[in-house]
Amino acid sequence: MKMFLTAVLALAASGAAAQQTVNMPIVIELSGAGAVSGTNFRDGAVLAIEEINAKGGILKRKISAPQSDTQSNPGVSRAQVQKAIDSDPYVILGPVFSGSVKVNMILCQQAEVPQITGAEAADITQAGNPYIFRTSFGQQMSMPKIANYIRDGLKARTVSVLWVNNDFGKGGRDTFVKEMAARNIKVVSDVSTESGQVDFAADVVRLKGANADAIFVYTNEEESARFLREARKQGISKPLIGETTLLGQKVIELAGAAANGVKGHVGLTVDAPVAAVQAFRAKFQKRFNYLPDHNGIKGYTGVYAVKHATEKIGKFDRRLLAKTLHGLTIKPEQEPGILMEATWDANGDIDRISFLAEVVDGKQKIVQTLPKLGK
Amino acid sequence: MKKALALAVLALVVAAPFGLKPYGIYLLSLWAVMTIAAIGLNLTLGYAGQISLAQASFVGIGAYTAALLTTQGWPLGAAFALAALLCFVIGWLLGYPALRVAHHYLAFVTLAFATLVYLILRNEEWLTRGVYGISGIPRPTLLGWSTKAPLDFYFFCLGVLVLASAAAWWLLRSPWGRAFTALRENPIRASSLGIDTRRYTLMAFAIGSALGGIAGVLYAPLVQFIEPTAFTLGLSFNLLLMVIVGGAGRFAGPFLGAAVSVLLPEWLRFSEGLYLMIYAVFVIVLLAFCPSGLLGLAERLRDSWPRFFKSAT
Amino acid sequence: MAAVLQVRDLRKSFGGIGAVNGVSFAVHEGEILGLIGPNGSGKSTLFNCILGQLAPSSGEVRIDGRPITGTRPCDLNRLGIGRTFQLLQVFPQLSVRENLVLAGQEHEGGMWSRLFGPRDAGLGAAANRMIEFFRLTALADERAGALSYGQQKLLDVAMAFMSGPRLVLLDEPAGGVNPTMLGGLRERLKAINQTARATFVVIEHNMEFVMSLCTRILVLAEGRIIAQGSPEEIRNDRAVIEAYLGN
Amino acid sequence: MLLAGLATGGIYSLVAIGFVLLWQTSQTINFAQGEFVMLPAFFVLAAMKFGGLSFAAAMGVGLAVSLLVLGLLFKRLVVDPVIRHGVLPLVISTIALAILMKEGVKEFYAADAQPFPAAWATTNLQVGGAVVSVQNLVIIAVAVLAVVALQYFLGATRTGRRMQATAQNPLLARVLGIPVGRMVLYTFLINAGLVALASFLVSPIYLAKFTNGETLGLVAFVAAIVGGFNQVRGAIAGGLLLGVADNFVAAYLSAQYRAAIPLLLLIAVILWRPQGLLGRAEERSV
Repeated sequence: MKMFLTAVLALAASGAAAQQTVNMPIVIELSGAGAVSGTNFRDGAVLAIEEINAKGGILKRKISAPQSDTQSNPGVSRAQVQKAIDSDPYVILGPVFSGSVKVNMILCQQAEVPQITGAEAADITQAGNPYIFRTSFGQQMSMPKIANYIRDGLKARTVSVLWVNNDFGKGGRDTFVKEMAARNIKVVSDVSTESGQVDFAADVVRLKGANADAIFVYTNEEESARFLREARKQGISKPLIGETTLLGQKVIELAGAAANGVKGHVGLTVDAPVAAVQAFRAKFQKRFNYLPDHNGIKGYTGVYAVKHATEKIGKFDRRLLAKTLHGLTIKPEQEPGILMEATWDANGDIDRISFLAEVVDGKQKIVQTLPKLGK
Repeated sequence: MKKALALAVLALVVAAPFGLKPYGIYLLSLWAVMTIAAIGLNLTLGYAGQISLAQASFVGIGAYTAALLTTQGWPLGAAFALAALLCFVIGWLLGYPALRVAHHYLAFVTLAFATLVYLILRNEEWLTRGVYGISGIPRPTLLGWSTKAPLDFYFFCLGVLVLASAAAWWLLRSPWGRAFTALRENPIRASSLGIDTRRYTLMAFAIGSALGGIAGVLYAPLVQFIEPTAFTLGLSFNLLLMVIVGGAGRFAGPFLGAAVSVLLPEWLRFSEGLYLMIYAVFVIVLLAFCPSGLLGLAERLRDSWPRFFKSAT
Repeated sequence: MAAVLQVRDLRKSFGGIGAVNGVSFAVHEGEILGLIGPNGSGKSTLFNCILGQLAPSSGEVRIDGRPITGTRPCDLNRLGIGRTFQLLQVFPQLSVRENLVLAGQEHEGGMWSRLFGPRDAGLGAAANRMIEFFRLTALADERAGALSYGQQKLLDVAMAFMSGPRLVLLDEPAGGVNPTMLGGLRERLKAINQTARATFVVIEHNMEFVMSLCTRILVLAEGRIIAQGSPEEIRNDRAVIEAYLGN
Repeated sequence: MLLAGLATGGIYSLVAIGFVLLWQTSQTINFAQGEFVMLPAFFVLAAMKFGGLSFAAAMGVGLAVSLLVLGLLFKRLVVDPVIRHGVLPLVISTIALAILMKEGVKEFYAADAQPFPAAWATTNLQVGGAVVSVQNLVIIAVAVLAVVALQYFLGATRTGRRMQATAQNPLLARVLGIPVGRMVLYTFLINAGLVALASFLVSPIYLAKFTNGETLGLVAFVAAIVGGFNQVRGAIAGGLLLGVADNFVAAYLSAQYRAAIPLLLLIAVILWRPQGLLGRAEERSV
């Protein structure tokens, strides 16, 4: 019985069979709490795939990308990734939710399939998995930049943090508190909220009570919008600082006027003062007739990164692709689809220039461009 | 006739995984694990008539016990023992409200208990690593037989399922089984015949919960990464629907109910998001026409067309 | 010898209405005591107070001299007290034999001995005897739900005797049973009374059944005993007739 | 702060009253009551998006559709066929109904949250230093209005009294010639009206999302039980108590265990005073 099993696994791993297409399944959140980010990521990837296929695909092979929905549930995401692995994929795209990625990245690692994720939780790239690659900053990259901004930009001595009590939120909060301690800024109040929470009245009262110089908000899109509405309703005057999610397109749309005045660090944004990004934004809007958020860029650039690396090594070899991607820097001049120069380090984290932004009457305005951490 | 049917199902279940890819094997293992938890719930709800929406919490407790122990090097056997004991005691305590209140109140109490357990699992980070969950849960090696590969682990789950079902079958065939049925049918009459309704109710809760715990101990190595959101009310509702759809108070109910709940989404995969809706409508229609589930339906068909069935078997 | 059952000044009121107002009586071994009285005279309430279904407001109940007021019904059963209900209550899903085994299985031994003991808790033979005794042999393996009302009544009474009780309280055993079976039922009860020296207390409206079965009769009206004596004395006691016919 | 608590309390009371009414008249435990509050908002949004109606017109359509679907159809298609099998199967079928509604909205409308227009000013008032939001005031006012109207209807009008009779003792009511079937239907319609009202009040703040129902449903149960399961007044008291307690705990105690408060209250009440604070014990016939 043991011999039979090894034969099955060997067949699956090599993917030797000659196919006309290269199989890159998208396993993503199309329902549940992560529906917003997931849909954006998928559409970004689909846009890139259509463009690449139009130009003949990668090494003369068209990309086929079957989609499956993880319902933002780790258990379901594990099953779907297992199913995708069974279809002998070259690369797996997604998911975005950190909780799901942590469940299924073990599978990709065992099957030696590179996984391009949109997740940002810090510990994903610290588990020594050589097959996981981010398409946006991990929390441990973006938090230092925010901390510097709070210390230097706002000159705040005390800060409060409001975060969503799930793996995404907790990871961000822990990293943020560490960075605050490093810059001896006192965290005067630490408010945990529920994923899917609807009533933030009490939390706002607590924040007002703490009266910190600045308030750092780290929650998912819908909760951020509800919080901002409640904050404006109770007349919070202190600056509200956030990460890419808080200044995302969806939050601005949901929170309406309440989003104005929110500042924060944005690793990826469709409003970035970069020509390629603006071009992407226009193409995306024409194709899917809705404004993309930062997850759209993640999906799009993720696919192009795979294309560039594969063309660099000249053949479809999963293990080699993973090795090549580590330490690789892709410039827009070499690969327009990458939009902004990006470097992947040894454990799969990505480093790019990033921006400080502020929401001004319903639009995200870039205030300052921050250099790559590496340079 | 029943014995032949049981053996046929067993043979099918043993042969089934060979033709399948790891994803299919994963589904079958999940079916085996869920059936164990459903057998526990069927005992509490189907046989003793006490509704519990807390079965997911016991699966959670079992899973966390296994995860915490095996990641520290303890054998899975220790996890089985500890989880079963822990869930038995907690199940016993959870039984006390059942003695004081009518069914629907009990549903709320167990619902509240389940949500509380979820909060504890998520917030008590020192014990359960909170929202980060626990990863890298090893699969056991049993007397040299490593169950790391999906196929081996499936047979391991199947073995535990067979053991659990045998124990449940034996329990329900014993005087206890009769006492449970009496407790469900008519507690006042049962107590006048000397049946200590208090103790049997508590026992029903305790054993049902222990089986939930055992299912949890298997679930942890199956998915190798657990975090609190997997054990919320959704799972309790799912298990409840499994018992009801299969046929509460019937031995084979949980097996059939689990199969419908785990495998149905696959067959209806083509319908993308619709399968949950189809499943929900199916449950409502079933409850309206045949509250005793699919098995009840089968019995009703068999009774109403004796000629056809008699001649066929 | 001491009274099997002794009730001393038992009272039970539901929010001011005195259902049972100070009832005292005793029952000795081997007696069949009839309890009659118009509807609403407190007969069933008295029963339920004795059997732990209802907690009496005051007064005391003693079995063989030991106070048992307020003990749980299941513990009373272990002390050798059986009962039947006014409304027929058998377990329709279980077969006749299963019903009987169920009725006896909890009487002695602990829970664990029942789990690890034989499947029919050693009561198979006793059940068969009871089935023959009550002439239900043909229906032994039928589901109890499928039996006729009269047959179910017989099964209900038989279940009360499965644990070999010393005292059985029967609540309208003749209710709804057709006359032909009534005679059989009376013979069965008399036979058990003689062979097992079992003591009965019977609530019954069917005067002919009561007069022919019981050795002594108590008459209850508005929660108080208004007369007691042999069946003949009671038949022509003016107070009894008045209570029934109302003046 | 108290204001926010009362506003949330008001919502909980509305939902709890509907829940209690359903239980009193037809022994229906509606586990989908939370989803009932979520759905009407989507009826309005759908009316605006597909029907192209103005907000006010869409509100009217939304209310009508809610009465039809959540009142009439719910009774005819779900409750009536299942109730004859007893309370438990009905509890389970309402669970399935809740899943159906959530998935339905997710599939046919939208998975993510939708902004919901507010039918009144969203500005704030500066009252003696403390900032008072108009929305909270409106919610409290409308909730109080609805409760008073309901009490008046039940107490003073002929139909209202006949409905109360049906609630207290359906058998007796039928004997007295009250068309019990119609009375029960009225309670379902009232419940549908109440949940629709709650939905219109709460959606502008909470945003319309298909998962909103879950937490709301659970808290409405707790409010109904804590207040006394068979008392409309109890439901109001329970709702307000929970609303205020929930906010205060979250603000001053630990926010992480915020959701535990209604649950601990529930278990405590059920164990020590099963009939609730104001309710009367339900006798169980031997």
